[in-house]
Amino acid sequence: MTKQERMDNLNRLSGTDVKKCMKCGKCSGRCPAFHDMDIKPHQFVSMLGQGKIEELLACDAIWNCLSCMACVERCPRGVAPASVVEAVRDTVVRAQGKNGLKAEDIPPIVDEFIPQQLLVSAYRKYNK
Amino acid sequence: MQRIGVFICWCGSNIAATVDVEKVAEVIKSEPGVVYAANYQYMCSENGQQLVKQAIKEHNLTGIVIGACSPRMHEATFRKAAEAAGLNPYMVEVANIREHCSWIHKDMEEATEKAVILVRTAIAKVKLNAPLMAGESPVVKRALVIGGGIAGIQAALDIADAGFEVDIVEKNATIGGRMAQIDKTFPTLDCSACILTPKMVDCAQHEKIDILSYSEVEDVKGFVGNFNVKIRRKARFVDETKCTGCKICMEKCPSKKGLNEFNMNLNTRPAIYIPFAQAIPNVAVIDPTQCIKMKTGKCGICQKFCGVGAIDYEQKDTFIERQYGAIVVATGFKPISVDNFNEYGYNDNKDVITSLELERLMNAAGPTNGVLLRPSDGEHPKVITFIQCVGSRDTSGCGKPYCSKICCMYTAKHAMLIREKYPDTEVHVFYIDVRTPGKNYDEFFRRAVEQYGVDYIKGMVGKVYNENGKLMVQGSNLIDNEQITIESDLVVLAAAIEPEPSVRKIATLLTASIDTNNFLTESHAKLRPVESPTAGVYLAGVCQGPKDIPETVSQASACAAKVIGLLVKDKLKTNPCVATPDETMCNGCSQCANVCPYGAITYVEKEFRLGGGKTEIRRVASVNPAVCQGCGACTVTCPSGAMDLKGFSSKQIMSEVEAICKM
Amino acid sequence: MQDVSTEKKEFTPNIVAFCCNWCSYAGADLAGSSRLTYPANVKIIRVPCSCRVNPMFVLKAFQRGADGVILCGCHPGDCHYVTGNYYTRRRMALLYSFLNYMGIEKERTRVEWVSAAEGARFASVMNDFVKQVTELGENKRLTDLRVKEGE
Amino acid sequence: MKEVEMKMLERAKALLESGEVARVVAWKKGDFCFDPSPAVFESVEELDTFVYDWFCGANLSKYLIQIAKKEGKTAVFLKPCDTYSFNQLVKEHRIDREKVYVIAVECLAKLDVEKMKAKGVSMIESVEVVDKDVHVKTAYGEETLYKPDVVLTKCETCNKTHQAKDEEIILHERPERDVNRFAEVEKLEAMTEDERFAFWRNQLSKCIRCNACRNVCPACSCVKCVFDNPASGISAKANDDQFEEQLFHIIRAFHVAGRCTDCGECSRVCPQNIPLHLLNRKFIKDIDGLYGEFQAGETTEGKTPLTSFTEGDVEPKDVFNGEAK
Repeated sequence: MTKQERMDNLNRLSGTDVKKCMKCGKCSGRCPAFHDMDIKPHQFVSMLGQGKIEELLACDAIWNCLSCMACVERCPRGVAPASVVEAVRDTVVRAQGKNGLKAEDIPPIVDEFIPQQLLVSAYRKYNK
Repeated sequence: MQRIGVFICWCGSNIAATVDVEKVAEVIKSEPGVVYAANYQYMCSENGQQLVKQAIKEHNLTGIVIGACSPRMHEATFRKAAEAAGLNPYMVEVANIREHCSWIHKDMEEATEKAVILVRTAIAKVKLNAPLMAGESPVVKRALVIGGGIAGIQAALDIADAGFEVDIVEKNATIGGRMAQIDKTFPTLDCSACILTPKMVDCAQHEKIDILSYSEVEDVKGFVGNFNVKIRRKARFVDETKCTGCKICMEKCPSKKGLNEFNMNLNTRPAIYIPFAQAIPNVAVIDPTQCIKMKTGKCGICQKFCGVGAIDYEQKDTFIERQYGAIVVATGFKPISVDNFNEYGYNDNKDVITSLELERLMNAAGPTNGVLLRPSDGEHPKVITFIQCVGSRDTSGCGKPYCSKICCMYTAKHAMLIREKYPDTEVHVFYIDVRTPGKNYDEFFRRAVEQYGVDYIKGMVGKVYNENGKLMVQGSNLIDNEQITIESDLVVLAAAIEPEPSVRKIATLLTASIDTNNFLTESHAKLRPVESPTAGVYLAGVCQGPKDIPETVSQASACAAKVIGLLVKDKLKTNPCVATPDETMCNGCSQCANVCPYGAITYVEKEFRLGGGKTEIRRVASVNPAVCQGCGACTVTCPSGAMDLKGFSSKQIMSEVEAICKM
Repeated sequence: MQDVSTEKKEFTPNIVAFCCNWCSYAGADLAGSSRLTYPANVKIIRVPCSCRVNPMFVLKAFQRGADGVILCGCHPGDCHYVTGNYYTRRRMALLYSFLNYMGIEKERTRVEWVSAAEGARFASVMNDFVKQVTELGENKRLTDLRVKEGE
Repeated sequence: MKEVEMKMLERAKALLESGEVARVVAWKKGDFCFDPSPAVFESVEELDTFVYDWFCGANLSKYLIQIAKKEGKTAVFLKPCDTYSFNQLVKEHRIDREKVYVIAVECLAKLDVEKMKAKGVSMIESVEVVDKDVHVKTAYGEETLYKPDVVLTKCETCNKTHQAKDEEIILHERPERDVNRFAEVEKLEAMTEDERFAFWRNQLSKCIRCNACRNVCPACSCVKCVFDNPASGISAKANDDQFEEQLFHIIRAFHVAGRCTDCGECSRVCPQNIPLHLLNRKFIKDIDGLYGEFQAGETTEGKTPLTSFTEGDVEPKDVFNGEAK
């Protein structure tokens, strides 16, 4: 796949238009996992726009993103940074070709303290 | 019998090089109805025009066709020439054989053939032309200004200074508008009241200006030069002619819980009040929702104490009707509600305020007498964080998609003033972009940073929350690529501004167009920026788009110039190429009025003869020729074909089509 | 094959272009002032606004032997009369769709927005439209509608 | 239907007797059982010929343009589809709503005698409908037809409900059906240009310019029709000029676009059985698809799709790029 194709692919997967970003940084301003992300939410949007695909695919932030969607909720321009994160992560997971988390893995780890959001998020994250 | 004269121009070699002009004239000579055909080097020259005039007289021509350059160039020239020779100027048609023929074609034969067709087409049209007369309508030499803010005040003063009567209709109890609420103005930091209130006084004292405060426009009829406006004078329960503004009523009024709108509801006022010390007119008004007398029937204290007997609890709304030649809309703006932005916690924390509220907190006449104290506990805030672009540039649906334009500058102003007055205060500003186009604007902003040490942080705030009585402002610092949390005592939101909502009703009354953001649309974004597409209606201030005080004042003066230019005329010449209905065919179905952008079409009941001595009354369309601009939208909408456009009638256009297609 | 293509080349379509006075007619003027070329078989009728163009005019043109009809106006939002071309846009979208429903080739009809500054675009639009109609050949359908089957 | 007819007659009598209305617009008996015709009743005596049966398909709303102008109030019986035309005429100020008393009557789909004849039924003496069976008594005996086969074309895909009423006489509610009134339009759209052209050439070549479609159409109610007006540039006598001949139907369809309520009267009265409603329905379908669902005659106020717009409307060139369909 050419770089352009991969870029197009990520854009399509994310379903968001990174060109709409006005670089205000509100997404990163609210991100609860900000300090654990090596690439920050606003950088995801900017780097996809610039085609820095390699860096994105190699980052740790895709695993640290909580998928809480706070950035999506806050964005004044209707851009969805979390969807970009997710698109990158999906690309990585698909390249690995396996499901990281199967439905049957979930019941054993469920206890009363685990928030529903975490399970949804984990399933989003580790499954292709 | 039609006697058409045709004149083919060479335009030097511009036409003659590719079009055989002599041949064109020769061929056209034998067209039915053509009695004269000539060609000449430069038809638009003095000699060329002379040729036209002479031919009209000598050959008794009923219509002429000029085969020359674009009618956009010289149609007016030849119309004048025709008129000078005694031919109605609208009996002239121009065939564009230069821009649409000689200049775009290389082949002489082809171009000549096309030129003949173009001239024939013009002949076909001119045969159906009718002599048209420009109508006249009188001009009422009085202007109406809707809105008594700085825009309305400036426009009114300028118009009145030129010697014309002006009425200002202001919906509030006093003129002054938003500018009266502002503490200082950028970039000079002079006191807003000090520069505004003298102008308010000028208005009150000007013999040509009539201030109709506490009034609203109820209905508008008529058209440019001749508007008939119905104005509602709301009951203020105080006789304006008697009240001296002594304020004894305010002191004595036992109901003091009404929220003070002028102070952005930050404190309270009595039920009978004068909005602020310099109000014009300096006359009290009673808030019937707070007045004990009006709610329970008991009290009447103000009436008892009023030395001039101005209080009248029974007062009712009254209506007046006045005629105006021109109308200036200057309805202004309001800050948007920030309820949509939970993340900033405006509704949960008293110390999260909007910028306009801060203006009042810093104003010497404000609720804190100009001492900056935070609303929750009256303490001096030590750390103040400003958040810009709250609801501006927001396409998510919560805010407004446009830039509010003034926030960058007033935030810099606030930051600077605070740092100057309270040097021990820390001031942070979260910004996306700092926009400072304007004379001395960027210098002003840089002063805030460099001289006053205001901390500008490139980034946006994601959340404001309360932790142990401190406002935690969490946001991003994009330059340092970090997320920061600032412990603040006061948070100020630079809320977007939007047109004053009542402008929608006004726009409807005036048939003035309005955009999706409720800003009034100007006639041309560059060349007619202060005129509404509706003739005789002019736009000043934020009702047309976000702008600051200097721009508002410029626009208001521009409006005034336009209004004066209109009012000095005794009569207006109207475009004769207007729509006219054939009443005998009109269904009265209203379709045409639905598409008319100018509101030129109304309906009247008329009696028609049916034959056999019978008559019937039908509803038929009536076009006001002073308002119609001649677009023709109505002609196509009309199902019966009753509506037609003078100068571009259906028959004329069809005959052009036929002439072109006849090969 | 050879015959058909030469025959097509000889055919020069007759095109009627309705242009609004404020944008497209001025755009056509600019095309001329810029000495751009487009075929001579395009003939322009000036109307105050594209919204003045009655569907009857379009039909009349076809009936009288026009092979293509193009309607040009200001870009939506730039109408001199504020809203005229918005009505044009709806009317013509519906009319052209309807004509196509009647079996009239959709390539014969077109609406283009050309501003007073777009002289080059005016010329290229006309070149393109003429080419398109030339490929289509003579307009027979709108003059033929009532000829009975088999004739 | 007999019960409904009796109730209607009762009301008509009462209204005329009390003087509440000066006249009643309804249907009167024809020479045969299958040809009732619209009529104005001004006295109780005249009501002898009153009828309301399975053949009363005519839309009475257009008659009100003239009749309702007369002194006093006019009562009218309107079927669901007729009320749309009525509202549209009120919207266009052709009928003064205040002067009309609308009695909504049930319809349950009307029969098409031509379709019955085509089924081989002739010399019809009377008709009785029970559910989906049409029991026909003829001079030759009795026959039963399947009702959906013999209803008027306009009734086949009708789902309309009353949009205007001052009172109602409805004894049987008609269930909502799952019908696609655009099915035939879609069929045509799916054809090639050549096929469509051939289809319409075939159909329109049958036109004899009798003007029946125009005369019955409630939207075609101009004080003076463009086709009758020499100044319009398109008028001419039938067969005089090709243009008018060929394009009469196109222009007529365009003139009523956005105003046509799809009452189907044009096709019902066409002596040549040209499916004229398919012209109007194309406009309706395009309008629905391009500018949002719009049903003319639902209200008596507001603009039509052709007298309104949005800034983001589809571009004419994109109509063919799949956005329309």
